[in-house]
Amino acid sequence: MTPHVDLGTWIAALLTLFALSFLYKDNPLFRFTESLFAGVSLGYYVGTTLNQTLMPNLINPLIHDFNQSWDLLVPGLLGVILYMRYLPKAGWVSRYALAIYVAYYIGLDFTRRLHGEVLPQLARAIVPLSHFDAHTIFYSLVFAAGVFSVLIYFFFSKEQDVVTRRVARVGIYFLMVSFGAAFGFTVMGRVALLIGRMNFLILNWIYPLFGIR
Amino acid sequence: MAGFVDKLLNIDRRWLFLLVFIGVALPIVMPIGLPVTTTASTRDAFEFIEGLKPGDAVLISFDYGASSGPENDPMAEGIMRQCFLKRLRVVICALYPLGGLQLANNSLAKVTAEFPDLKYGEDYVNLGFKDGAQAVMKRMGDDIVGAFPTDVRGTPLARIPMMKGVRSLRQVSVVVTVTTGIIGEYWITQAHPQSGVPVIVGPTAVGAPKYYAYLNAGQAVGMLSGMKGAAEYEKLLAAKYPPLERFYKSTHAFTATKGMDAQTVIHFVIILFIIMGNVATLSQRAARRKAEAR
Amino acid sequence: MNFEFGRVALVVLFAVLPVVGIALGFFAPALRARGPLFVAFFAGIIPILSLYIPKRFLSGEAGMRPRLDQWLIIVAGFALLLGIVNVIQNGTRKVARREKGWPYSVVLLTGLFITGGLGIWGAISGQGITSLPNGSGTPFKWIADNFFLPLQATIFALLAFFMASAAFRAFRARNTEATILLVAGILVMSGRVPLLEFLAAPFPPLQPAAAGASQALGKLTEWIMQTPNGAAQSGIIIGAALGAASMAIRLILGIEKGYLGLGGGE
Amino acid sequence: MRTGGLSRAQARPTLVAAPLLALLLQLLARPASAAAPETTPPPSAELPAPTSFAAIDRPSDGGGAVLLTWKDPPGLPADAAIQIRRAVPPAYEWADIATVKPGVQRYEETTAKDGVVYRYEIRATAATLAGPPVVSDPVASRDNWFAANRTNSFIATALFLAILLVSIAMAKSGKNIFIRRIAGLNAIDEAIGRATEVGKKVLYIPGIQSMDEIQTIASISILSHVARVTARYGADLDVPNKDPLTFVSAREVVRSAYLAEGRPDLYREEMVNYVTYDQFAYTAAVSARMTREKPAAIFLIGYFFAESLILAETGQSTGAIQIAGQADPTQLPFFVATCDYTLIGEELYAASAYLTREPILLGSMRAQDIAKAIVILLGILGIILTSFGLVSYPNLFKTQ
Repeated sequence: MTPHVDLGTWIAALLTLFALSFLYKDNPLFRFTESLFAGVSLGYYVGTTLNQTLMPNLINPLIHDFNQSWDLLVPGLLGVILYMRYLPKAGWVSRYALAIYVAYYIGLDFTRRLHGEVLPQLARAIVPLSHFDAHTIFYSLVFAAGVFSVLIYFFFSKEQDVVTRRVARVGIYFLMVSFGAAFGFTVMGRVALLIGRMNFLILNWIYPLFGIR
Repeated sequence: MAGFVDKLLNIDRRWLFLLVFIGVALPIVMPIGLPVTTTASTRDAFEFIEGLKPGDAVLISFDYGASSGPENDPMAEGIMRQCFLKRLRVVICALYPLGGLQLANNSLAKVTAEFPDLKYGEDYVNLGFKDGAQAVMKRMGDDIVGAFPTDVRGTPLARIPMMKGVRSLRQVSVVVTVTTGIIGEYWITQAHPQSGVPVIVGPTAVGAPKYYAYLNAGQAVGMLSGMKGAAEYEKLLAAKYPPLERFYKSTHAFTATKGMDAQTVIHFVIILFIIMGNVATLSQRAARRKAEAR
Repeated sequence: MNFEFGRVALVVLFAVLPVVGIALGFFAPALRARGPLFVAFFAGIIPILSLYIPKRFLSGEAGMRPRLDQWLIIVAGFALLLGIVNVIQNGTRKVARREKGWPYSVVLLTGLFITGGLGIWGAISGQGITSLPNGSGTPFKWIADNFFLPLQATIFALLAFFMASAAFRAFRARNTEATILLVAGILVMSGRVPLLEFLAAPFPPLQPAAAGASQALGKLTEWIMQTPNGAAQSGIIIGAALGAASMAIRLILGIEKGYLGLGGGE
Repeated sequence: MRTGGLSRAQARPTLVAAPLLALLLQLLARPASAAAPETTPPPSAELPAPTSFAAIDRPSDGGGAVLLTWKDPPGLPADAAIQIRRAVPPAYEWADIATVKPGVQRYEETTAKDGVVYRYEIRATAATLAGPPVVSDPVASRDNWFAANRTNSFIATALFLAILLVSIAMAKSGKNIFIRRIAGLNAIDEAIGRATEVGKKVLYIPGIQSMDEIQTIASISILSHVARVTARYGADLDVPNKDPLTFVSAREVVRSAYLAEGRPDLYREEMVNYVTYDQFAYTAAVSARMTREKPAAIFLIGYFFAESLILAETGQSTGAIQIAGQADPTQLPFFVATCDYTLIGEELYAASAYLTREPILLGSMRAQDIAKAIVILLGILGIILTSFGLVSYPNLFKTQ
């Protein structure tokens, strides 16, 4: 089978090797790849946002169906005056758009904090400890001890007396087990990326290049 | 001996890099085929989708980028294959700005090529990407057209037959968020409590530990965590669907199960590194203490 | 013209009010800070009230909140591209003044203008940025698939290497906390992959024992993740959620002004 | 003019949210779905009629829905069904709405138009037989002012809002809000002390994010404390920056710290310096500086991403005391494994509140602690109650 690797794969393979070169030493090829990535990803933002959000949700409705979507002029204008922050004198005008944008999203975020996080987690932490069998001890007792000791660890308004200091110690142990678990999972996460790239290099670039398989 | 330990501890970083490089390359060139064991959270996700009836709507949200492709792609593609085999109505969208749309398009094209008899607009639809993740979810809770007036190619949703019965998230049987970072949490802590739609989350391994708290509280009905979660799902799919068993055995393309070989080797290498590093330091400290004692 | 209550109310709040504020702001500089905070209050309070008040004027289909959600999807699109302006400013300044590393700015700006330009062309020509009607990909898609995806994947793939070297050279069980962390980490790592099967591969007689031990290790890892880790994560979530809720209230009520670039006093 | 049928008291949303009582009331008011107790069915050609039939406006919704609830009569045949019909008085043409299987005993009728008065009728039907119809009182659907199903969330929000505003008001009025000294601050002072003894540099890295990130702001306030200690001890301070805005704030804070300690002579402009905007180039440059100058104390406090691994590893190889701090948990495992001390999660904010004594920060910290105390008390009370049988107590906190 004649070795056939299309241009796109060549480019992707070379960029992958340039990036991996950082492992040997910080070098111009890596800096080139990094800058290219920064530029292309910003360009990708432009293309995606323009085609997938601004055209279908703002521009087309205004052009084709103005009577129903006349009010979309307001978010459009707010979006534009966001950019006035770069004007030296009239920069303060952009504060209105920034204020609406930041306040709305932090307001929406607020609706999930107590309603979607604190209350459901509190409901879950309330576990019956009525009968002492292995399951209750290892699942309910350990769980409840973990949640409340971690909460007491992050309690700052009172000096830690003898009891709270010991409970906070238990809290830090629970935190350390969860950090250890997070560390173990992170290993798998990072290595997965490398496997993906090596797979591409070996199976999509080297093998076809030498006509293997 | 002490000299060797000192040299070992100050070894040039690049030798360790070489070891990792080989540890990943070998299993790709010479697959070992180690067994994969399934965990409860993955089985729950699998059973939940198995419990759906043909025609039920499933929303698969691509909330990740190429930086976690090898973990998330096999999850998204595995679940898509299951939904297509069960004749569910699959709605695809992407809320991750840095590449979500690209991965949604590529995965969808790849999987639909395996199911030639499926028709766009009747069995599956791709809504594309939208900015403002939390606002999009809130809008989809009342009315999907408000957030996605058209599909990825610009066709108004009113002209897409399968979207007739799917007005908002309340008509969706389950949302599968394949995610890196925080967008998966928005689905679980905002979209689920406020619109009632059940959520299956497929986080990267880095993001998975936090989701166990949401899983415990019943805020998610199942989870595929990292490449291992994807490999487990492939095993469950192969056990239930013979056509998929043949597919996963014969395909040359990357699968999570194949990736697990290299994962095992590198996990072994890193565990060895930690133990050796600590033993070397202890022996170095003991040697120094002995030298001071004399 | 559609004058549903929701749209009109939003236009008054987020168009008329700011215009009045800006007009007054030209004369009374103090208003330049207070005006945005006043408008921000409404933008932040509508989603929260709508959670508890189902009345149609606020939460109904023609109400204020659903329409505000739709508006803010658009504003989010503009906000995402904000960072590009100062990247272009820095880049062009660096190239103009030949500051250290200016060739890399040229590479960055080229990548940005080519990819962004193709994206803009896709929007103007109506081709879009995915595939053409005849199925072949648009040039934007070609760049995204062959430049953007591999670059993003590879730069993050470097982390596996840094992780490995840090594991050997820096991860020390220097105190009780670090010891618990490393022991838990090793346990979870060996329970998440078929490690014992891998080690027993060259010794067939050991394989059944290895499989059994691996099964047990897997169960232990599941317990560690669900109970001790689940409990600690739950505690962290509650603490972080209260912190974020407190920041949200301070910002919406104008107590916290930093995000507008205003000092405490102004 | 408010039309609408007699709504059962417990289903009417209580506008005045009386705290715990409303919660228990709302809990008990939930229509019990348990079937009526089984009694011997009376033999009759006709089917028995359903009982306690109620038609009310569906609570906590945006209108357009009527909630029908009833109890299935005992002794219904297997193939029976409950048929629901509706009519608009005064013209009583009964239109079929739906048929519901026995055991459900509940139906949400969502085609109702707000304000229009309806009457509903249900009866048990089998293949040929039909039971006597039961007719509801007139009812009209409407949109409600309060989502009664979210009473618990509303109470939590109102309570937290009150606690926060009161705490901030107290802090602003100069009342002394106690915050315990975080152990990490002692570690910081010791590390600088050691650096001064060996005459080596103190390196402070404020993370790689800008000033819109809360963790960077907290890091700058800790930098101000570190600068005061280095000024007092006369140690050499070096603060490399990646973000331009953080760089400006850091230089401002270090200069005023040296002035406040009365040592303007020790302050040098290049103590706080700008390296580059690119993440990995910054990491490579700072790592090289670490190996070259071998600082005695290194601080990694602020928002870090993957570069934390390289910085912490290089710092550790130079033998320096390393103190890290980050609120976001992603990098904390690596910091704990490589650094001598780590400020974990909210400790970062507590440290900056302790140092700056800034009223809003102190007030917020106090309010969040009060809320945590309430969560702990409700939780432990819950465990006790559920252990003694009140199993439905956790449902008070479940949200819809």
